[in-house]
Amino acid sequence: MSATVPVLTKKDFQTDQEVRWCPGCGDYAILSAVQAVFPELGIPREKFVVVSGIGCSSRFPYYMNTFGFHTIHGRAPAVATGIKVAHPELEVWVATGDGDSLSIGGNHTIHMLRRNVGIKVLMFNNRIYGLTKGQYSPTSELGKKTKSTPFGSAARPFNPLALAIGAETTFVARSIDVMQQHLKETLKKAAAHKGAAYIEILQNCNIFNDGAWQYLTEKDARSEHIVQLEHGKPLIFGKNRDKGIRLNGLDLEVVQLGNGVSEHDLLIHDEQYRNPAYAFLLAKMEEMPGFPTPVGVFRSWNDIPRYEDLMANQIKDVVTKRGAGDIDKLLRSGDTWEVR
Amino acid sequence: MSATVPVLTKKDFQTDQEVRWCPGCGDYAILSAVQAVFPELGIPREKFVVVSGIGCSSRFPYYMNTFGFHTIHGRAPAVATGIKVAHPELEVWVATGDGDSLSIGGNHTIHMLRRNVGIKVLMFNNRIYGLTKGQYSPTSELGKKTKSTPFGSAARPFNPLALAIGAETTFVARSIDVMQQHLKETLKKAAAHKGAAYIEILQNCNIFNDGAWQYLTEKDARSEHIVQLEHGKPLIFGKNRDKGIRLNGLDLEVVQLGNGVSEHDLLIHDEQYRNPAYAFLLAKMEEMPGFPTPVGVFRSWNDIPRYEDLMANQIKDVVTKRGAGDIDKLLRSGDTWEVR
Amino acid sequence: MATITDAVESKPKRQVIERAVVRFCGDSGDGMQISGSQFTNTVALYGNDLATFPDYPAEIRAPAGTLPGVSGFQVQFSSSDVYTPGDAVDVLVAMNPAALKMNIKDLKKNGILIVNSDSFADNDLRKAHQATNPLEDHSLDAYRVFPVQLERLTQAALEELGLDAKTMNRCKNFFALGMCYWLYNRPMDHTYRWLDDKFKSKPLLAEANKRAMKAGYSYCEATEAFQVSYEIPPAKLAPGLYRNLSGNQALAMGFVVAARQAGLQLFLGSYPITPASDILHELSGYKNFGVLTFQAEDEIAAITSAIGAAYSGALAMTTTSGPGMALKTEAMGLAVAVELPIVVCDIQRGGPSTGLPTKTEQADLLQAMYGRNSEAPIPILAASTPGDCFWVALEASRIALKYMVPVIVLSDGYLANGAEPWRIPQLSEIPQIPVHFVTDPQGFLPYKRDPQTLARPWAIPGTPGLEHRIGGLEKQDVTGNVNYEPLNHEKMVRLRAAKVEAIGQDVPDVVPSGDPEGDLLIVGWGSTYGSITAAVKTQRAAGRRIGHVHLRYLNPLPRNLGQVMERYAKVLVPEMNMGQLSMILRAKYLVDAEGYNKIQGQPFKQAELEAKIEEVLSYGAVGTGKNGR
Amino acid sequence: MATITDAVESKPKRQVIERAVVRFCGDSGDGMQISGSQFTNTVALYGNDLATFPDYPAEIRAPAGTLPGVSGFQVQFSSSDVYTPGDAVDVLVAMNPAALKMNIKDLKKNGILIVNSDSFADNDLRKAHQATNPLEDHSLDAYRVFPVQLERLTQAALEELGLDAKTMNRCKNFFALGMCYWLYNRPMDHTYRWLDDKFKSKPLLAEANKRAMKAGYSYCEATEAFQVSYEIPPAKLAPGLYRNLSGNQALAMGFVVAARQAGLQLFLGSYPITPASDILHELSGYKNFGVLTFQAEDEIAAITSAIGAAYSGALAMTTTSGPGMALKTEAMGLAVAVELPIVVCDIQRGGPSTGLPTKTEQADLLQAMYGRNSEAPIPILAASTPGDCFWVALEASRIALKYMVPVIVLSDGYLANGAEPWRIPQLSEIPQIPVHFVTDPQGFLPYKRDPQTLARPWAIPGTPGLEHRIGGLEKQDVTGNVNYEPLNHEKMVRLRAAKVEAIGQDVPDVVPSGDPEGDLLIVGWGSTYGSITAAVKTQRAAGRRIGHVHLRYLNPLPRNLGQVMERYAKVLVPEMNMGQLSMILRAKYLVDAEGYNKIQGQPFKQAELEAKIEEVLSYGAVGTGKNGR
Ligand SMILES: Cc1ncc(C[n+]2csc(CCOP(=O)(O)OP(=O)(O)O)c2C)c(N)n1
Ligand SMILES: Cc1ncc(C[n+]2csc(CCOP(=O)(O)OP(=O)(O)O)c2C)c(N)n1
Ligand code: SF4
Ligand code: SF4
Ligand SMILES: [Mg+2]
Ligand SMILES: [Mg+2]
Repeated sequence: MSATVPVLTKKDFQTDQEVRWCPGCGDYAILSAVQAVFPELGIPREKFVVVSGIGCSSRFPYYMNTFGFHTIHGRAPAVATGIKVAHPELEVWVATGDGDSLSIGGNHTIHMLRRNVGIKVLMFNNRIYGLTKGQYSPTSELGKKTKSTPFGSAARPFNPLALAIGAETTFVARSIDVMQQHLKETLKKAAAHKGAAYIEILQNCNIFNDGAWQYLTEKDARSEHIVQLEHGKPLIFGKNRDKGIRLNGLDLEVVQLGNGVSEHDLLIHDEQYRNPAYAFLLAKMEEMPGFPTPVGVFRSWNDIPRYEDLMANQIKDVVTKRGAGDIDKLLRSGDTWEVR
Repeated sequence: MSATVPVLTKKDFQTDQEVRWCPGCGDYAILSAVQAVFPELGIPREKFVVVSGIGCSSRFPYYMNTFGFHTIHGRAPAVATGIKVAHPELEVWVATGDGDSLSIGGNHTIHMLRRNVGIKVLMFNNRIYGLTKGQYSPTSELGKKTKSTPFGSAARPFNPLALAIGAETTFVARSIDVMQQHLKETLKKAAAHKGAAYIEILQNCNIFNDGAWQYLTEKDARSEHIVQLEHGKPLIFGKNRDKGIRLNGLDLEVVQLGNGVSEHDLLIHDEQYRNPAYAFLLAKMEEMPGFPTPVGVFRSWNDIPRYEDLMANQIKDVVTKRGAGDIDKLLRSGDTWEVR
Repeated sequence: MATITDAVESKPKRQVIERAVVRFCGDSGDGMQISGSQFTNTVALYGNDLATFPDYPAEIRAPAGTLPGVSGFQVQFSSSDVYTPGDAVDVLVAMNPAALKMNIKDLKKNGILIVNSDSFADNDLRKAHQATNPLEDHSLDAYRVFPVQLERLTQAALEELGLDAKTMNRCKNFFALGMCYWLYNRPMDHTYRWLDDKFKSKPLLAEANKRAMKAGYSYCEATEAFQVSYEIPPAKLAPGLYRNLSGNQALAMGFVVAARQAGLQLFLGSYPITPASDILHELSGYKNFGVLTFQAEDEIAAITSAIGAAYSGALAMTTTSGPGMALKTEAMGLAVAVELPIVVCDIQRGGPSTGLPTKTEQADLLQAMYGRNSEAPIPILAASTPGDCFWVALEASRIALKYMVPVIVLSDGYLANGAEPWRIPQLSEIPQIPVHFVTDPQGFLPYKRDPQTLARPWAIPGTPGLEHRIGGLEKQDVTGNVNYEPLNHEKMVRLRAAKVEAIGQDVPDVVPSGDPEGDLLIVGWGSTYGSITAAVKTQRAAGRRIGHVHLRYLNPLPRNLGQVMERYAKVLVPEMNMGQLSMILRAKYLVDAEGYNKIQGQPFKQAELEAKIEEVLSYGAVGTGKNGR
Repeated sequence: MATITDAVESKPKRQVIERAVVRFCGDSGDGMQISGSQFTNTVALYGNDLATFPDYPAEIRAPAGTLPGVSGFQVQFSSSDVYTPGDAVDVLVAMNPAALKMNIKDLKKNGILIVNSDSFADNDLRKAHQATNPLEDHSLDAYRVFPVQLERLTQAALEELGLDAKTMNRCKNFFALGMCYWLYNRPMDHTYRWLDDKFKSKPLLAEANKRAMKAGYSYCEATEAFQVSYEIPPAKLAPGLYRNLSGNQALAMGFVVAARQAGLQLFLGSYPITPASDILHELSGYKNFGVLTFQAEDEIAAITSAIGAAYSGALAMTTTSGPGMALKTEAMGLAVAVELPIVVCDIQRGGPSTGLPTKTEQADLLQAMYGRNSEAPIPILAASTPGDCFWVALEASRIALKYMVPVIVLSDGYLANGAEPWRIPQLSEIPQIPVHFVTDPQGFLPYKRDPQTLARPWAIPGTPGLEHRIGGLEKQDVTGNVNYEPLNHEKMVRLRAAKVEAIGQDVPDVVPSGDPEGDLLIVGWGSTYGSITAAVKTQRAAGRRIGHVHLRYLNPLPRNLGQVMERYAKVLVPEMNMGQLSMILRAKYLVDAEGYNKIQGQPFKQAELEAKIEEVLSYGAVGTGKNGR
């Protein structure tokens, strides 16, 4: 139950609070994956802090038996930054939704990411505002009919990963609620990343946006519509693993394997590729007609210094150079004079 | 002086207010360029609205003799959206700074851009907070020493154009205060664009961040450090126009022309190129050691519907289908009953 | 006043009574809001006066059968005036142990309790944290309990339709509804029609629900379960055409009508938040009225887009609840400085912070008054009933446009979701809202004021010759140029205040209901209207000399309010907060107004108020003199 | 009280006087703030008491020589107590026509006016919108005018150094400074040292400025321009080591010391805004004290990052001014709900909206009290002098940590930039701030309160066995679990209020300065301290019976304040707003407190206050009885 018991289990991360999501909600699967992964990270339970905003997804901390902070709508990245900067040794995760993270919280999200604060963001993307009962969100498709857009929405959506890459994020990944194993692997990779991590988790809201990801997640469709990004491996997909993605100049193309086209002709995934446009190209792939949706780690740049470390080092440096601050001297600094 | 006098001159756009920027500030040049371009657009003066937030740059509307709204810090894109949606026939321009647009106003900026509201944003990037006397901004370089970071900043900067592209912007451009002719041309292209336009204007704050762009703007350096993007033309630069940018797979490389390398081998700029990663690659070029900084139009996608048009059309459609709203019927809608 | 509970001893087959309070409660998935609304519409169509109170669980969905998942709908209906949904319940329908546990305390002694006995298995009891079965442990001995196998009986009724078990089970709320129709002798045809319309494309479902309802009705008829049924004759309402209207519907409709009366386009900038979202939903549906609804990225963009729309000539508004209101404060200051007309609707909910999103409260009054940097006065109106929301929307729009000011409208969760029969006005009863856009450049100055209203001119972009600049920096009187001179600043601060004060000329003098002078004046505002009115009526009938003033205008206050208060020995201010209006009255009039404060996320009960009135009138009623001064 | 102006008729070579007021004014580029500070430090080192008032132009830079570009620095120094920078000026140094135009009205009749006559060309006059040359049009006849060719004389003095004209011209402020040193018989060695230090790497510039200053001094000596010079002996200050300190410096230092006394790391989340930015700048320099300064993307991130830091165990704070304060309100509500200690500093400025960023005002008090959704009480402290900011920072931190609450500190532009001699305390005079992090899981419950302070335990992440969840939803008493029950909500609302009230046990009773009872009590708060103190002193000397209470604790108010007010016939509340504290006093105590309200972006003058006091005491002083009740 504490740091003195190093071997933790999934159960250790479950709380006594009733889980209050709709039956069938994709959030359950995500919770289960996180509860399964945390004990495997070799980190004492009390070092975890789970921070969230407001939304169905943001109830997450209540169900994680560690330190948790359910803050206000959209502000989790900023609260988390305060925690992480003040205590870099803590393991800070943010649970957020597409509305919380990209609508009201868009600015805090991109700033936290560009600063490369060592926080892991789990963005539950159900393409809808669940908690407020079904308005369209910044990831809802153009023309979407919802409670607030009965005649269809007029706003083009964000591509969350393209935005994150545009905001200089050092770790960018995508997984899906129903792909438990993949999700767990992705979470572990995020945990291993040093800087800021943004993980989009496609999640089904079966009440207000049921089937938003069905074209990807239906058992039959998965292999045809999803391509898994694996470091060092070619981009292959299809029920018979007979299709691949090839780079032609700057452009991607879907090719049929065989007939002279072999795996070697395909794009070999390199999550550390330093060309910044590479991950961007992958992120935009799903929008291209005829292309599969990539899941996995799009980018993982592990050598970018973290904000909190730079801050801490600066303090160390100045202390080294000037000596630890002396309050008495501080008070007496500047021009002084004695009155007797 | 009004719609009945179609021929306008620069003078028509000057106000009687004293211009209150520091002598030598780059803002003067930008003002001059805008005042020169507006009369050439064939739009009656009263149709222009210039909206701004707070900052030195945001004083801009006071000096433009048309409708102007100096709003609050960071909110110009949202105010402008309200104006443009309510009156799509108006020509709405936003004047903003790197702090106003990317720090406090980051969220409104990216949302306005992704919605493709037909607003033109002039972002004066001096990599500093000018008005509040010299704190670092989200575009200041890592390690920057300013009033608020006397030991150097710990935050990686945004690349404004990469962020705009990540936010799905349909028109993205860059120019420089001191390149008057280029700036004017760029403004005209932005004006001609139908959707949202984001124009980064590199601007010198000679008081708090003098010389921030000197490596680009020094007369001698310009041709070596700047590459002009011209639609349909190869990317050539250098004092002797002897260097070019070539695409090698996904990667860019600087090549020396001659010795078997000709213009035809170079990247030919296509501002309408539909591969979303193309403009992104160009935007990140300046960060790559040894590469010049591109100026000009990075992307111009003119066929994406504008938010305000979709909104207006939706109203038209519904009116066509249901007939214009009848207040009497509205009041009597639902279950009613008569009491006598 | 005969109620079911009183009438229980005599047992005629059909008994005429004056009023009844019915509550449906069950799991969020049990369709209680639907049963409640159907019952309401049916009694409304019949001509009863009524008031409703839907009680939603907290925003988040809870697992079926648990305590946090309980949802309820209460209606009071009567052959005479109804001011509240009723303190206590005559008939309680409870679909599961959790609902029973949460609601039983409100059932009157000897009241009728209909329970779905099919959902009292061990597992159900556990989910409701019930150690023993209340149907067996005698804890319900004080009530007339009718355990009904709602699930099995519904299934039996639907057998032939070939539906799956889950779908059949979903119809059980209509079985219960049918029982209530029998109990109060109401026809089912309205609900038939509604089902036909609702399930146009799924006639099988319409049929299933109809059969379930009919089965419930027949069950009562056949089993003579109740031995007695009740009749409540129509009320004597003012003649006219009526409909049921919730506060949020009324606000939405009010603004559509206001825009039409002003000849302007309506623009709503909003960000969803409970309990305000429905206004956004409603207005999004009014596209054929040319309504522009902009769902912004946050509350700040919501209000600033509205300010932009107002600048360009729309009737612009924004809707939110407490936390969103807090985010809009900086922009409200801008609206004050640039003197543009916008309407800000705050549908209050329990706080602080995220608080109790689905519960009601009146604790944003001081935020509305003072929640901005520096001196930034804004007029404030408050609606007192769901239907009143319509009129307040109109009046707020009128003031905003006439005086070129932002206006705040306060409603709350109780008004927003509650409904009442509303007499539909003739178009001719609705005032025109004159609006003037300046077009003449001659003598135009952006801050030259109308001498009577102190309003500055509205000069919208696109008007040749009126090009001008506005902004949030202090501006010179008349010219509107940026100006930092000390005396100009003081002048402008006082002008902005004077403009809000000037609205007082349009604010009607208050005329207390009840006694025009006496021992006690009750000053209320907002959704406490019904409870206070009911309590005052009863207390006056008991011989007490009480007046009641219910404030619609909270800033500026009616000009005669001070004098009116002096006509009573005491002033009592009941509020669902810690004493916000009373604080304002005390400061402004130095009157020793006493607060009666309930902060429970729930409206006052009539009985609570009556008890308080009796208490206040019992102590020192004579000794302390006028207002205790 | 002899002043220069009084002393003008007698003309000894050197005259001893009690006090003087000197103002330097010119273009923002003229170095007036530097001349002013140098002069101030020199008189301070000599032992005079003093107060300063730097008057910056609005944020935006204006073209040289124009009216909006005028910058000023005023200092009053004396051999006895100084409470304000002075109402009117004895010596005015004006570097150009714009500065002259903006400042001349504050020069006393017969006062000394030193003008840079080199900058009165037609062009200069035009920029200042002067039709005629004031040096020639007799408009200055009431003053003793000394036109000095500051530019040419400076150039002459620097001739040999080989500097360019622009650089030489930049030294003219030191010529003027030298003249003032002569006028008040002050040594120049402090300024020599400062120049050496400042231009360590550019000794030529140090030399140039020294020469210019010396030249100014010698100019007076040689030309006998003034015929008389003045001497103001040292004041009788409390013994100790002194330094000059501005309000913003004092706040910054106060928090560094508070963190040290509490054994915590200091975390500042801030977003730059005038006039608060300097606190961020100061604290960013204290890295060797382990201070973490986070310049956030906006004010919301600034405060929420501070809340995060507080949650994880830091002494966390945020600094801002009015518009930024408005943006922080939602997050303040969160801090109230989760009961975490943060300090929010609001350095008030003129409003509404962007308003007058460089001017002072006290109009955020009601925003601080009520500017949040629902009932979210927060304790509020206000500093009254620049040096007091240090102590208020310490006390605010102590309260936040002891009671686990957010605390608001109100300062303003006048305190922030103004400076006063400050007696440096011994470390032993500074209280320890005990802090307790719970570590024992036994019996730990996140909302179990300390019975005396009602504080909940501070259980920081990283502590084994204390894992728990907090958030902005209403929570159950003691356990902190999410809870929507009506009675629990009321209990929690009242507990949060009671906790703030409990702080009253630490608030010292007020003891009025001046008369302990009498005809008039003046109740003030914040930066009006100096003017009120000076006015009361003079008026009491004239025989009036006046007390003065200056409130440091605005919420909760001192427990005996009501009784104290009863001891006076009248209560006057001077504020740089429309009557915010007086509104609170009236509501709480039903006292007929009268407001005296000046909203000009400038502090009260002593004379204005005295006139008001006389006015108030002249009408109905006897008739109305206690506080007009
Ligand atoms: C300041 C504020 N504005 C609005 C809300 C209402 N609100 C709560 S959650 C939410 C959106 C949630 O959407 P998302 O983040 O996608 O979460 P989901 O429920 O879909 O998991 C909104 C608008 C709020 N709580 N606070
Ligand atoms: C709500 C709010 N926060 C902070 C400020 C202070 N402020 C004004 S402008 C500015 C930054 C300006 O930087 P930028 O946008 O880059 O404009 P520049 O002056 O450099 O042109 C800040 C922090 C403000 N006016 N309002
Ligand atoms: S509303 Fe949607 S997202 Fe929220 S709990 Fe229910 S299914 Fe999940
Ligand atoms: S501070 Fe910088 S940006 Fe601002 S006006 Fe001066 S030079 Fe220009
Ligand atoms: Mg969502
Ligand atoms: Mg800038």
